Amino acid sequence: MTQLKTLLSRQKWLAAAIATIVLAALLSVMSPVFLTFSNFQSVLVQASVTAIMAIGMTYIILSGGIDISMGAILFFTSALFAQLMLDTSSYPLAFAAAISCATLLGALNGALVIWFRMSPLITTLATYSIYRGMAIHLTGAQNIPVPREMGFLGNGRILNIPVPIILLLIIFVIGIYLLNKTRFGVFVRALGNSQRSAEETNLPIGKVTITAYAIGGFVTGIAALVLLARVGGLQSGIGIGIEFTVIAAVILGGTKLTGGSGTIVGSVIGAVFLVLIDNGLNLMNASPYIYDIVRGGVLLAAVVVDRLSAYRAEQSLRSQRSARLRETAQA
Amino acid sequence: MFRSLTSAARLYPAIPVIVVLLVSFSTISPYFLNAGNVEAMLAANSVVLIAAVGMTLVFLTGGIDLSISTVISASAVLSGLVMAATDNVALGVLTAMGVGAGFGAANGVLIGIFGLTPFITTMATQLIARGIAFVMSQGVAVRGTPFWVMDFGFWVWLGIPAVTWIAFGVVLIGIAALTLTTWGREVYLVGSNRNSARFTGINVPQIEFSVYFLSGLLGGLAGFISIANLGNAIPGVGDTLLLIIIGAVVLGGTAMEGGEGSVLRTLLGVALLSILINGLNLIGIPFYDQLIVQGVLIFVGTWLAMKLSRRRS
Amino acid sequence: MSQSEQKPILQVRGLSKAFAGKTVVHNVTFDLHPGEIIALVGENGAGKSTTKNMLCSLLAPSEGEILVDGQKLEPGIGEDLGVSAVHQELSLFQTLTVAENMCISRLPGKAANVDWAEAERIAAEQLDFLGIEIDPHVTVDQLGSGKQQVVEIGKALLHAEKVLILDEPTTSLTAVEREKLFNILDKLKERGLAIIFISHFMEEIYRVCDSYVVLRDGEQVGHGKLADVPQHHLEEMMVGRAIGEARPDLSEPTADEALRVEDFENEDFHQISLSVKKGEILGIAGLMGAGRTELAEAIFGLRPAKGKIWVHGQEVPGHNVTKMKDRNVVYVPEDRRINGLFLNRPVRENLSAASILTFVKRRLRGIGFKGEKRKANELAEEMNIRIPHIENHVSDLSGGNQQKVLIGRWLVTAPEVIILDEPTKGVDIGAKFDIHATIVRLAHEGAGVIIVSSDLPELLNTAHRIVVMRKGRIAGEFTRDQFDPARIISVAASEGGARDDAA
Amino acid sequence: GLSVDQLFESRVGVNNAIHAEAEDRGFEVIEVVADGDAQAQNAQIQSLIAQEVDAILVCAVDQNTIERALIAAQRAGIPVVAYDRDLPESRVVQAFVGPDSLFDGREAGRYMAEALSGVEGEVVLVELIGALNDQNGIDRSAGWREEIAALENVRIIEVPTDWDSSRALSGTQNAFQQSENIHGVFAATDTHIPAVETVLTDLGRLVPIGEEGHVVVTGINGSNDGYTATAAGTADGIVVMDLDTTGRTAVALAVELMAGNEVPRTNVIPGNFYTHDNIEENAAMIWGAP
Ligand SMILES: Nc1ncnc2c1ncn2[C@@H]1O[C@H](COP(=O)(O)OP(=O)(O)OP(=O)(O)O)[C@@H](O)[C@H]1O
Ligand SMILES: Nc1ncnc2c1ncn2[C@@H]1O[C@H](COP(=O)(O)OP(=O)(O)OP(=O)(O)O)[C@@H](O)[C@H]1O
Ligand SMILES: [Mg+2]
Ligand SMILES: [Mg+2]
Repeated sequence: MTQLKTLLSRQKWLAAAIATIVLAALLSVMSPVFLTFSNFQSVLVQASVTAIMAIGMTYIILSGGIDISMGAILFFTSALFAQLMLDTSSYPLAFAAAISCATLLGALNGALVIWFRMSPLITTLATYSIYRGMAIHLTGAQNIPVPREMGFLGNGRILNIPVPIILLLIIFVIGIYLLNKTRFGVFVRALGNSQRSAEETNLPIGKVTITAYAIGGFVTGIAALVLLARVGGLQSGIGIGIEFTVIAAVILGGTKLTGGSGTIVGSVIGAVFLVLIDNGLNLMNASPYIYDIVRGGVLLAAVVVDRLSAYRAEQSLRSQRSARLRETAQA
Repeated sequence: MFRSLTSAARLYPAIPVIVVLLVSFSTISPYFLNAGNVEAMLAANSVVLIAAVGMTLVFLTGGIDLSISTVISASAVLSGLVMAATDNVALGVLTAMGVGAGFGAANGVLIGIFGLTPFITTMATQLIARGIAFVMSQGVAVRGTPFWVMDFGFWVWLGIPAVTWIAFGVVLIGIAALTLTTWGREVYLVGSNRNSARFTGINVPQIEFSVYFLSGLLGGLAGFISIANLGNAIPGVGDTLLLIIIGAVVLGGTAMEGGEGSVLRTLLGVALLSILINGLNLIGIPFYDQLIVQGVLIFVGTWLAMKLSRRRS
Repeated sequence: MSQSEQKPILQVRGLSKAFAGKTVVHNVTFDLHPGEIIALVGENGAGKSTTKNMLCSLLAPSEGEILVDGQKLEPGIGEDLGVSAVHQELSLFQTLTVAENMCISRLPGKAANVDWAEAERIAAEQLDFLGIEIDPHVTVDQLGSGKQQVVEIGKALLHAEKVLILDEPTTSLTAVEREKLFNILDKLKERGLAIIFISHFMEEIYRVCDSYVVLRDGEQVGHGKLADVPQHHLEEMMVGRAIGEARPDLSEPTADEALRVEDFENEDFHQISLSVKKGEILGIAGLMGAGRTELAEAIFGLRPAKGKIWVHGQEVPGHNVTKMKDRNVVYVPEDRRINGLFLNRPVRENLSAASILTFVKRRLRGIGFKGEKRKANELAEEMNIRIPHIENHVSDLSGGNQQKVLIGRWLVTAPEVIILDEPTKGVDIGAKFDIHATIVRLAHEGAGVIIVSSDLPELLNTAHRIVVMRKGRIAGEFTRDQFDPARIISVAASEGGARDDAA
Repeated sequence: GLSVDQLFESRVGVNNAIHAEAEDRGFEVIEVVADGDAQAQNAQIQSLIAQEVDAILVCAVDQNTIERALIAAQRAGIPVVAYDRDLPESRVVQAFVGPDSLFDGREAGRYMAEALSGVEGEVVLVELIGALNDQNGIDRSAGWREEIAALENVRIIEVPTDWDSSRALSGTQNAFQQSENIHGVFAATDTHIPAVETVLTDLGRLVPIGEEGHVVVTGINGSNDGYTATAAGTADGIVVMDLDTTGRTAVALAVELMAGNEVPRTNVIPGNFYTHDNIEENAAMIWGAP
């Protein structure tokens, strides 16, 4: 038990995992279909877009930044892809353009933050407006359908596993590797710890920051294509506002908003948690008016659980230490 | 004279940007300084200004209040319902402020006293407030606002609408409270370094509680003002305001990290943003290109502001 | 004399630096040879850290040039040329592990596949060399500030191939660890490393250094062999005037008790009972991690603890910070940047922070800050705080001046019991003298004083009585006539010293 | 002066018609977009008044909260025409032109009720509701429900979408998890139909009309999404709004008002219901058709 508590204080994402399990247990009592395999799969598919983006956002937040413009990048990327498909019908061109454009827009955020030494919040607030304007400018607020076979990205299956889940898994594995096994990963975590120390240690702050934001852009590009494929076509304003859900997923997963500590696993769990709330509400056929209230309530419960578990873990660490102290005193 | 002008520009870097915008817009569009246009601009931004003062307080302690936008909606709806039922304006004001204060207090207790993270906590209360606004109104505008309230929205004194005077009043009180009282000083100190504040014997939970409480209270007031502006209470009134409020505060030069900024700066930030949006509308460029120009100007404005204030120290 | 015939490894020529038009370092010129340790000394704000920053290529000089082994030092390439530094304010990453921190600028393995096992081995080896037991797996935020300083030193040593710069490396170390460090420096010197050593402790300088450079207000006012200058002469060069023998007169304590704690206990200390009389100065000595800071914080109500506490003979039930402050008990924390100062606020606000209500004249209680500026200016002058303007942010001050701001803040509250934790950390000799004088004056005026310090001479100099803590317990007590540095250290260090880390 | 609540496909369709008609008649159009913010729309209308426009065409963010600004227009003697979204309570608006959302909803509902009248036992339907604060969305749902009531044993799963396709998507997905035998889906906007298709594909239930296991899908709007799905037979039918006529009528009404003539207060342009069988031959009538 005490070991569990110690673990809790170290691995901050465990709290989110526990909250998710508790919520899942509750839902399975309330709704008989909750615990079916197909619902499980469906929840994961629904979470995939947020989760993929949350992985990218984790890098950005870890490095001490934030990206409010992610939703706008998603919108612009989708618009660009749909428009290019409409105009040229060339998949390679559209894919390459969309993904590289998303990466570039992300990198641009990072570059602006670094070059102009501006707060990430205001920078990405500004680019949010710019990217969104660019997207509407591009399409004139029209809906653009995408070809049917695009649907493969949204609901195709490989080895009977839905493609979005596969994509999520791939990005998840790469994400974890990048963060824990590469030089870049350590630099990201270091940067979020202390900008001053990073300067004094001569870390390549500019490169690391720009890369972190570029990763955020890149995964947003992938998420955009998945979402586009699932929704079936471009809609004006698609993705706008999703950044708050993504940030919430990351923070719920135990990443500090100020940077420096956090995990990819946590962010993915956070995304699943958020989807579970809606899944439960849909399954229970709840009145549409109370959705937000329940969402808010559950979110609140999750932070309280998180806080309580941190508190308990701290307490147990304390009692362990004082016990050790008393032992040496007697010796 | 020139020196004091330049030093003001350094302290309040938004000022030169505002001056440039004012001059260029009024040259390009003859309607820009038209009384009707100015009045409309002032009235429409009073809600944002009041809420932004609340957000400034929270930012100064290093927190964030995402719920302020939908607290505006919830208090507007509930106040609208009460006024429709009783036809009593005073009761309506009380309800609006009460609802705002209630949400503020909830945020304050959760964040200040229990130490929850502001971002997620206020995101949760944001959803709850939004839900309440929609449940209570069943999604549609609450009608039956007493005539007096709507009429109040029309009052203009010295060329400035009454609702804007109220917002200015809030700004003045905010400035006074922050610069003249011990409480204000402690708000800055807590934001500058929570640990140091605790070690200095400042009651950190109390200060944090107070800023979220006030932010909620101001959200409530803003909700009521929105009824006066619009004539009716609608459940979605605050939804679109969050980014504008945050943008205005940050644009004014109050940092989200805490300890730095002021209400006066926020006033300038709101002024800058609203002049920008209004002017772009008048010039007649399409909506989406306005978004792009807005973004660029927000960035350039903040950057210039930062340049100027950096040179000061 | 073979050194000066050798080619110098570091040549500093006419180095100057100005911030916003104000020159803080001017025309510094010296050579450094392999195997030489040079002391860079000067008062707080003299420009030592700024010089260091230029030498390790963090700051670009306004004028002058630096040659490392004949190669010109360009911004950002210090480490590539084999220059590395221990910074005054630690530059560690709190949530990274010790190994990650130590190896971060030169990670073993490929960029895309870091060899963590190797990194841990390197870190462990280095820590072993430094003779301290730290688990390379733990994150740095779990270490005390002393151990953090050791990690920082280890990190710098890993990359110092030619030149190592140490900026006040011993401020968080106790006598035992200091001695360990000096032995290591001796070894490194034999290996031919050139070292620049910045410190305010004269004994240390004479213990480890060969030559010196003295800065005063950014000017280089002296340079030569240490063996040629007596200590008082060096001090005079730094301060620019003759300074007297720093031995303050201690008054006799009264019989009244100012503060008393009984059976204090929590997870960091065990069964602590002690008391201070009015007019008495009680020193608390101990190794790092002995629990002194925790005890001091608990007494001031910042940490939960079981036990009883009396102030002026009256018990304080359920004591907390507010209650202690109301009874004129104050605490000056150890880590000024983390727990003390408001770095992005003006000096004025930092000085008045603890006593806003009494600091200024008010017509209406709680409204207006009339006279705050004047009083802050007076206080700054009284404390000899060097600032261009009272409205400057505290972060613009040099370390020692920051410390004075912190102490000044609490002194204006007219404390009756004052607990100081490492009060002269990073403070120059002149300022230290001032602070000691202030402490002694407070005792004269009847305050009870507790000083927690790792600087033993400081305690020997100012305390009436010294209590030694070891592993959270009181291990010994010495009255003034029993003072004996060797015995105090042995009581503090017996049974192998510090607590384990990795809780 | 053209005051728009928000930009999306069908709104842009009407706006284009307004621009075209106004140009034909030699007027200049000043277009302002409130981006969903009622306060902003108020301010924008007042600045249109300040610019002394000849007439104001307005699609309100919220029908009940625009009166203030419109009263100012009335005082300035500027005629006001509401389009797309009616302002029934307004004392200022002199004419309205737009869809009859109740009617449109009924059309879609009647078809679905007939198509499913033969089903034995409980009929389970998914209703993708528009934004909870949009009268058109509310009316479409209400009209649909009126006709659905003809079915005896019916259960409706409500899915709020806020006009957002990704929410429609996950909502539909969850609805299908909840109930195995769903017989029909009603989309308050047919732009959600591709999302419904995605879910049906996921479950392997995307069966064309007339075959066993077909899920009845109807929607309202007339977008390309709806057209394509109906033409392909995965959706049964859509109610198509006549955007061009709406826009042109709006301008025509404004011109009449400017000339001081009387015009009818309410001018509804009901939608036309097209099914799989007749949609392709009527493609010219459908604004979203390619
Ligand atoms: N970034 C900066 N901007 C402006 N002034 C600065 C800056 N950094 C340092 N200074 C000023 O330069 C002078 C020298 O500071 P420095 O830190 O080099 O002193 P120091 O000799 O290291 O003092 P200490 O012994 O207290 O550490 C001080 O007066 C300080 O206020
Ligand atoms: N073994 C340990 N486990 C956990 N935390 C520790 C340990 N040792 C020290 N700390 C923490 O590190 C901080 C400062 O420790 P540090 O080693 O600097 O103590 P010190 O000030 O040198 O000695 P003392 O504790 O005697 O004052 C304290 O907050 C303490 O809680
Ligand atoms: Mg220094
Ligand atoms: Mg200590």
